[in-house]
This record gives sequence, structure tokens and C-alpha cells, in this order.
Amino acid sequence: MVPTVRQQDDAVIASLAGEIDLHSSPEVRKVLLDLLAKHQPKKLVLNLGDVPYMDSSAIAVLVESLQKVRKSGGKVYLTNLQPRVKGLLEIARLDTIFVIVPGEADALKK
Amino acid sequence: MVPTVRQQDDAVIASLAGEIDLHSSPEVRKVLLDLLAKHQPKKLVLNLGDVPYMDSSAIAVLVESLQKVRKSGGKVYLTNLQPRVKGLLEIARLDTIFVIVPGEADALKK
Amino acid sequence: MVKPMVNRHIELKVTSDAANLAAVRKAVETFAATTGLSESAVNDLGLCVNETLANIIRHAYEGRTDGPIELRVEAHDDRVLIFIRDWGSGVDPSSVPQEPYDPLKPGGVGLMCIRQLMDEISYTPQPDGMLTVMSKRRT
Amino acid sequence: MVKPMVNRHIELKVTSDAANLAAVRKAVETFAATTGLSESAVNDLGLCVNETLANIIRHAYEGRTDGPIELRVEAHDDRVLIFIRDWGSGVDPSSVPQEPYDPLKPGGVGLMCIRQLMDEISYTPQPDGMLTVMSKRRT
Ligand SMILES: Nc1ncnc2c1ncn2[C@@H]1O[C@H](COP(=O)(O)OP(=O)(O)O)[C@@H](O)[C@H]1O
Ligand SMILES: Nc1ncnc2c1ncn2[C@@H]1O[C@H](COP(=O)(O)OP(=O)(O)O)[C@@H](O)[C@H]1O
Repeated sequence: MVPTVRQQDDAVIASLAGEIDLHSSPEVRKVLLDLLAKHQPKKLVLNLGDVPYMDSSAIAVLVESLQKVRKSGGKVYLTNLQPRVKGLLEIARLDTIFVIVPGEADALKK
Repeated sequence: MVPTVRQQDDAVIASLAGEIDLHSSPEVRKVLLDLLAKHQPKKLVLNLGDVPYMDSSAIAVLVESLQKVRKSGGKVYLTNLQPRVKGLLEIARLDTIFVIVPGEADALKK
Repeated sequence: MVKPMVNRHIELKVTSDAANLAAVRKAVETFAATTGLSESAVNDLGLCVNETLANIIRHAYEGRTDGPIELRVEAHDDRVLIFIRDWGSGVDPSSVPQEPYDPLKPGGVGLMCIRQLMDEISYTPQPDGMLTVMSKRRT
Repeated sequence: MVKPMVNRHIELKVTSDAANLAAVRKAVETFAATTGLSESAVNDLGLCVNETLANIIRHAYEGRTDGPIELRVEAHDDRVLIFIRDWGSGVDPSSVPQEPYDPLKPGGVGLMCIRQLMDEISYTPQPDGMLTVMSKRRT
């Protein structure tokens, strides 16, 4: 679960990979919070194309990251969502709170 | 496990999909034997690109198909093998008995 | 490949270690799929088993990783039934007062999934823990 | 994500129905992966569990679909151990005379996989069935 990370202008783009549940979410949390502390990006783009599944503990990590990014006036974009992840974000009523776009390019040009 | 089947010249090309174990292999067997009875092809090309896993019962089905094709003087080509399937064919010492090629095109031009 | 199978069932025993969540979820999902449950219903079931087990681990066992958890999954004509037994605090989640759900505050997603996605959910306190029963209907 | 975990274990109870093979295999594979076993070793283990169960279903239970099968998977420092108990014919597969392997004749692949891919395999006849134990080492 080491994400691929790159920077472009004021955006940090991180690609997560693998199923994220209560077992793996603490590591994802650490990685994302470290990333945010280091870069304080105006845009956090999370490419979830290789995340076929997540549970509510992963949702909590996403929300915590969102709060941090918002504090520094930024936005969080979720891209390349697989159906199960999209479904869970809808249940959690987060589909309108995160900016959900098809691909990374859509997030970067916003 | 309904395979996609097409014909080209004297070849029948069937794409199987899904994991094949003792539960699903009887259906695969029926499908392949029906196909062979109907077409009696000189070339049977099995595209296993969407078969991530098989067990020894699937191997038995492949061997039975091979015997039928050989009886009418034909050959069986296996294409697009995933690593686990390739490994099992090697253990079963069938990797030199089937003609294993990268893609369908390689089988057709032989 | 799918026979209409009444009474097929599997049982699992695990400890309350989050590392076991994925193995249990996949066993349940794969079993449920072979009973003819639709893919989306299978996914719902898998998520809700994950959430129930995660709550047992974090709340009923308060993070202990060695608490026993037993599951039984039964295929019936009209639904798939799941029994989950734990020997934790025995607190009934449906009796814990919940804040109104706020997507921007942590917590609440697990039980909400279960309520929205399962057709039945019941918590039956036991002298030494809890029996949780959930079901997903076949359409 | 992988903690070195001695003594983590899971248990499964299923019936001798081939429809259960995939669920058991995935539970074993996913569990073994979370104990740090390499991907290729995990795959080997999954295949050999499949083959052992298939033999129990076809030979020990002669195709009966309602025979009980119990599995226990244990993570140890140096290996993953699997215990498989059945209440079938109790015939020891290693004592059944085997034809020399011929790839063009049906049969023989299952036991060959187990012998080649597992580090240990033992069959211990029980008064009412068989205990099969297999292990895969961590390197
Ligand atoms: N098995 C349980 N035992 C005790 N309390 C529980 C259990 N499951 C849920 N709860 C209570 O219900 C609350 C909401 O659970 P949930 O929706 O899963 O969100 P979260 O667990 O993230 O808070 C928990 O915070 C907890 O107080
Ligand atoms: N659990 C078992 N009980 C009784 N006999 C068995 C068992 N497992 C294997 N055998 C015997 O060993 C033979 C070889 O097994 P295997 O290599 O799996 O190939 P196959 O089962 O396809 O013949 C079987 O045909 C059977 O006679």
C-alpha cells in the first residue's frame, strides 16, 4: 500500500492500490497525513483506480484527509472510482462532498 | 462460463472466462466437447486470458479435448495464459504437449 | 453452474484481528455467489460482514485481537442468512444512542451500511456476548 | 501491513460440495497472504488446498455433497500449517498404488501438485476418517 505520488503545480496526486479495510487503513492514513503535512497542497487528487474495495475505516481516513486539506483552503478530488467504492461513498453521503471526477486530468484542469 | 466462440478457416477459437475448479469444470467440459463434436476443427484455439486460476479437474478437461482434437488429426493451442495456469500446466508436464503461444494471432498463423 | 441450493452452509472461526477481515469477507462473498446471489447483493453482504466484524473488533472486544468470532452462512431459497457470534461486551449496537449522521464527522458509516444494505438485522444479547443475524434477499 | 504473527489461525467447516472449493481456497489464500507468505507460496497453498478438498469430495466421500470437512490454518514463524479433517473412507492417498504419471491420461495431477508444491504433507488415518496436514515454508 505504498502509493505512487507526484506533484504538479499546486496539486498532489496520489494513487492508492489494493483493498482498504480496518487492517490496512491505518497505514493508508499515515501515508496520507504525512503527505499532507509535507506538501499542504491546494489540491489533493486521489486516484482510486486500483482500489476495488474499501470499508468505513477507509472512508474515515478520506474524511480526515479532507478536513486537513480544507483547513488550508484546499479541495480533495477522487478519480477513477470503481463501483463498490463509489457505492460506499454514496451511502456515506460523501459523493457530493468530495469532488468526484472520471480521471486525474479532469481534476487537474478544474 | 459461456465461452465466446468464433470460427476462422479450419480453426475454432474459444475464449473461456473465470476460475475453473471441480465445481465449474463439468460445465466447461460439456461446452468444449459439444463444440468439438459440432465443428471437428483442425485447430482448437483456447484463449485463457480471462482464466486466472484452474485446478487439476480443468487440466483433465483440457486433456480430454486434446485427445478428441488429435483423433481427427488436429492441434490444440492455448493462448494468453496467466501465470497460475501456466504453472499448473508445467507441473502437469503439459506445457510441451499443448502448443502454448502468446496470443490468438500466433496460433492462427501457425 | 449455480444449483438452487437450500441448506448449503459454511462456518468460520476467527480471532478478533482486523487482519482476518479480508479472508472472512472473501469466503462469505464467494460462498454467497455460488448460491446464486447476484453480484451486487454479494458485494453488499461482504461489506456488511466486514462492518459487523470491524465493530465487534473495535467496540465489543475493544481492540483485543484474540477474541473468538464465529460465523455461519446459510443459503436459503429466498435469502442468504449470516449468524455472527462474539464473546465481547454484549452491548447491543442498536441500543447505543447515535448522533444524527454527519458525513463530515467520523463514525456512523458502518451501521448505516448495514441498515441500508441488509434486509434483516438483529442483535440478540447472549449471557456471554452477542449473536448478530443478518440476511440478504435474493432479489 | 504484514505483522509477523505466530499463532494467528482461522478455522472453516464446510460440506463436501465442490461449490465450496472456491470459498475455502480464497479464505486460505487471503489469510496466508496476511501472515506475510509470498504471493507464489500463497498460490501454491491455495491450489493444494483445492486439490486435497477435491480428492476428499471425489474419493473419500465418493461424490457425496454433505460430508463434513474441517480446516484449520495456522501461521507460524517459519511456515503456514493446514489441518484438514474429513469423515470419509479413511483411505490414505499415499498408500494407493499410482500408475506412473502420464500427462495424456487423466488423473494424478492433484497428488503431484501437492507433492511438488508443499513442504510437508502427511495423512494420519483416524478411526472415522482422515487427518491431512500440509505446510508451506516462508521462503
Ligand atoms: N458490536 C458493537 N458493540 C458495541 N457498540 C457498537 C458495536 N457496533 C457498533 N457500536 C456502536 O455504534 C456506533 C456506530 O457504529 P458504526 O456505524 O459502525 O461507526 P463507528 O464504529 O465508526 O463509530 C459505534 O461508535 C459504537 O458506539
Ligand atoms: N482423499 C483420498 N481418498 C482416497 N483416495 C484418494 C484420495 N486422494 C487421492 N486418492 C487416490 O489417489 C489417486 C490420485 O489422485 P490425484 O492425483 O488427485 O488424481 P485424480 O484424483 O484425478 O485421480 C486418485 O485417483 C485416488 O485413487
